[in-house]
Amino acid sequence: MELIINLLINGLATGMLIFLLAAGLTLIFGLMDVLNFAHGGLFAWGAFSGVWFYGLTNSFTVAIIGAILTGIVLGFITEKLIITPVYGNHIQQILITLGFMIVLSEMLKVVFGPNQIAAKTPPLLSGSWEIGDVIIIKYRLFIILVGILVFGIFQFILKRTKIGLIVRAGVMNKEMVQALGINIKQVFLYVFMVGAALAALGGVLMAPYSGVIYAEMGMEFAILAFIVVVIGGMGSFPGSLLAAILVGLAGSFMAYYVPALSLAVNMMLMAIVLIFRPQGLFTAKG
Amino acid sequence: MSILLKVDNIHTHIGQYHILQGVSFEAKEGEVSVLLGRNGAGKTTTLKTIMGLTPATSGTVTFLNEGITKNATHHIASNGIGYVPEDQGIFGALTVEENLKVAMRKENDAARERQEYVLKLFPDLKKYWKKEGGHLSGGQKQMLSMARAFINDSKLLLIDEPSKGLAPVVIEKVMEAIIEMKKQTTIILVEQNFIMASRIGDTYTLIDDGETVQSGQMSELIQNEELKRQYLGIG
Amino acid sequence: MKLEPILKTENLTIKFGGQTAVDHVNFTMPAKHFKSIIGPNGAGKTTFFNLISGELKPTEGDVFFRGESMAKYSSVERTRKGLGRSFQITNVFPNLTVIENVRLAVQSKENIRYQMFRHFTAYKDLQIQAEKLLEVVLLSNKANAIANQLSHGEKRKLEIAMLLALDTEVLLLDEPTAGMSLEEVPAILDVIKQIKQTGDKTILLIEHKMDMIMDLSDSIMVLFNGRLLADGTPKEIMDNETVQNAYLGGLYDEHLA
Amino acid sequence: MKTKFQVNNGILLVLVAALAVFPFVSDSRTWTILLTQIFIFSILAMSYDILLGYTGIVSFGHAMFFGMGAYATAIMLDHFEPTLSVFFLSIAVGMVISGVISFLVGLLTLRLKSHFFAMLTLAVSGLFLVLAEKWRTLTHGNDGFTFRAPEFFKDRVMFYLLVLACLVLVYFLLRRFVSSPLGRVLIAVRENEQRTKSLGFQTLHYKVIASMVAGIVASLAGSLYAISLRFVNTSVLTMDITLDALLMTIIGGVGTLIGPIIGAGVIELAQHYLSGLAKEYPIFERWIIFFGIIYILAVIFFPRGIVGTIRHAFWKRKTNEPKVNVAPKRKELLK
Repeated sequence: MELIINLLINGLATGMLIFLLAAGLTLIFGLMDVLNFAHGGLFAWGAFSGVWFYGLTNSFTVAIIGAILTGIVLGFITEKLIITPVYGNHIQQILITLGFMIVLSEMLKVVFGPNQIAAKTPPLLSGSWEIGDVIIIKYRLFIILVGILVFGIFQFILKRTKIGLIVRAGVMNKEMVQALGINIKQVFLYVFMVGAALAALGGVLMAPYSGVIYAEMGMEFAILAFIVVVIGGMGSFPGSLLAAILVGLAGSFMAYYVPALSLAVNMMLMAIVLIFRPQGLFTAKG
Repeated sequence: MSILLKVDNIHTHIGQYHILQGVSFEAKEGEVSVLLGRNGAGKTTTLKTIMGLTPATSGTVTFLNEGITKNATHHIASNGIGYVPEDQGIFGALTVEENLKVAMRKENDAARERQEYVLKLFPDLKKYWKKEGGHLSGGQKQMLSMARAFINDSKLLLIDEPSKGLAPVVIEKVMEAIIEMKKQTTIILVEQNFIMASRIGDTYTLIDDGETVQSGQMSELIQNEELKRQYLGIG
Repeated sequence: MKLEPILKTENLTIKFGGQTAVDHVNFTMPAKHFKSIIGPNGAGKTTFFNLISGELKPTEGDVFFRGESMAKYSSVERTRKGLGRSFQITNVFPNLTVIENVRLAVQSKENIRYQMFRHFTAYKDLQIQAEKLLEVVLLSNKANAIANQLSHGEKRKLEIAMLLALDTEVLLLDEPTAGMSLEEVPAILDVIKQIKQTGDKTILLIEHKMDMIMDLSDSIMVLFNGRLLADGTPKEIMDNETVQNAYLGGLYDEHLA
Repeated sequence: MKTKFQVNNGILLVLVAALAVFPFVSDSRTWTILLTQIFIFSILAMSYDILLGYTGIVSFGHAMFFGMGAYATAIMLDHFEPTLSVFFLSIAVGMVISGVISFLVGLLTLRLKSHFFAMLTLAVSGLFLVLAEKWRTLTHGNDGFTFRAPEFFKDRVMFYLLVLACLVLVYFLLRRFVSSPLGRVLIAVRENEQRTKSLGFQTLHYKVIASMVAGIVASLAGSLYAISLRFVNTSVLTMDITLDALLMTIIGGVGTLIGPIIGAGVIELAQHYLSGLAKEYPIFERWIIFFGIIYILAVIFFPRGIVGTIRHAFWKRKTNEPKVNVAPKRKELLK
């Protein structure tokens, strides 16, 4: 029983991290029709900058804020420099964002050195609680809570605020949103920056969770996020949460019971979804 | 009456196609100007060009004595031009309320007043206030789209074929609404249904093959059998 | 002798959301017949074509070609069976030459599909057929031009050449003169007349220019609000009051309400 | 008078002859090895061009076919006697496996839009990478293993000549392939898939065939690569290989076949010199950044690549006539 609970918590925590990455990806895809292959690079930058800020100030709060700011700045640069020139051309988008992914992850090595870096868990969040036989690692619970919080905030923004309404309307019909007097390009930029910030947040939270960070982690997690976005339905926000949890749990249980298949199971999940339900489990309504 | 919008010899390319090849006309304040012409003549593109959705490659569009040819769509809209596209452009997953809310740029008393006004004009919208736009009937979508364009302080409405695909009874309702809205604002209407066009239009502009062929008072066109036969396939 | 209909629809219907774009249309046409479809904007003409050619699946009803139900065939299979269509929007291969555009279509008709070892220029016959077709549509002088450098009217001609290359028994022509400048229209008319005169094609044409179809068509059918309003000889249609009203947009009475 | 075709072939023939005698006139071992490497990656890049340049498909999983060839050859030479016939057999085995896998993957995924396809190929090749890492009994995982190459290749020059022969053969076969009736349909798919369908071509079949041909040729490149190193590890399955192919194809010129060969030369040489420079300036250890930047700039500003740009310039000069045809005013006609 305690094993199941541990695997569950583990899977949920991983799922939430993937969700943070996938949420931005799916928003950007849904609104801008851009598949950002560089998204994982922003995640890795969040992790590295967060660890760097943490080392500097010894405050995890500063680390999180620093990572989010890094994400916002990189998001701004990416949208202006990389995405804007290739709106509407899918093949170019795919090619160029992948190229930028490489630049981002190589730049990490230039700035922070080519080696793995150890990441510490902040003292307040390290350790665990024991409830009977069940050991609950504090940090994992923290990640889950942050994930739920982020999901809640975003659901609120999307459903209840004017800007959320505009984003949802933009997903359905960009031209019409402009014809109602809204600067959709501005909205694109903000959404991209927010997506990048979410990815960076995922990165900084990931660092103490895995203990080490390395440049390639961006690509590894991006693949998981792609899988999640496909399974959840491109452009669907709740879909990406559900799929992220699914992938997180599948990974966690498989890693314990059938370790050889742990990565493969996600790919198979995606392949099955793509073949039988190419639009994903949820669809962003249009 | 003053000229609200002036379109002067606009040419528009979409991709490699030269769609508009010289469209000119004027819309006077308080009037309904109708763009006529057969399928593919360039009427819809003319509206889109005014809106900045397919910007003109040459020629000028002047609105309130200000050149808006190269302006971004959202600027043009916030300057006071409302757009009702051919497919109505309803946000399907948003409710009627939300559709109107997205459009409302300033939530002040004036806007609320206008909202009250359109809800009186289209009581159906009030009835289906919480219904998703995608589940409305064709006529209701048309009404919602018109309400949405009107709700801001739009000095000019561009309405693209409001009668398209609607049942005759509904067309009648839409027509009445346009006649009512005319009291408050200026309208440019694309319409292929000539009976409808001739009943509400003050002036007409005949477009064919992307070019203005003839403009004038609607009453003149009603008499001109030759023109109607040649360009509208009627008479 | 009664001619066996080559093309037939039974209760053909399609709904988009709440709207019925094509509403229980029943029509038949005999082989080698020339029929035009008219109707105001949004009457469902192009949608009707899409249903026949298989680009869209009907909500209800079926299309029959030579008595065979087409329901299970995709648009590709229908083309191969003999239902060829042209598009309202010009739809060619933009960066290939004119002759290559046509040759691809000829290649499809000749069923040369998966041959991957011989050079394509070795297929002299394809080239000759393609050149002949360019002659038919009066485009020989542009054979080596890149397709996207053609004028709009020339592209429409190219489109027709590609359709002819498929050598299908039925030709579905969707407004071949749409968006064309006035002086280009007669050339297209000539092309269509030439095809008609060879007498071995069944042609279904969507067109707005009434004067153009009057003397070409054997019969005319009128669509209005997705419904088949009338079907008859050009003269019958011209004299039909309901049609007049529909075109004038004055139909508020019991005819359709 | 000689046709353009004959002139081009003549130039190619001279070039090939020069390359063939090169190892006999130069005793630079470095150059022999470097050129061998360029030839191998030329084959890989050409195979990628079939996908990207001729059919208009972006695959991020091309490395898996390269890896399959490499592993097929390495494993077979390791398990059996390292003879020439085993070597050739292993090439065939790699090609068959690649053909079957690309057929299955293609059939399942090529129906999807470009986004999904690119993502899915990334995922599937990731799966093969994991498989190779976990199936240690066969692959020795990430550490890889060395193996003995056939006696015949002890002499680097022999191997050089074999690879050159393969390159020439593949080039001519692929050139014939793309200019066959089937190849024309591939180009049609790239230009306008919808239209190709409406002409009655089953475009999915063509895309599957293209991905099979690309996969099989990539597998050959992988087999040769394994021999050139006499070592294999999971790096042959990584994204880097796909990126190399992508970069070479784009820099050289998509849809030209000869472009990817030039691209392979440029990239391999640059890589060679930049990693040389890295000894003095550490920033060049990260030379891949420069490639990334060049690649991004190329996608935006130089999408035709080297060969494409040259050809376009020539073509433009030849047809230097005003393209805009002024539509006659029809007002006159009305009067």
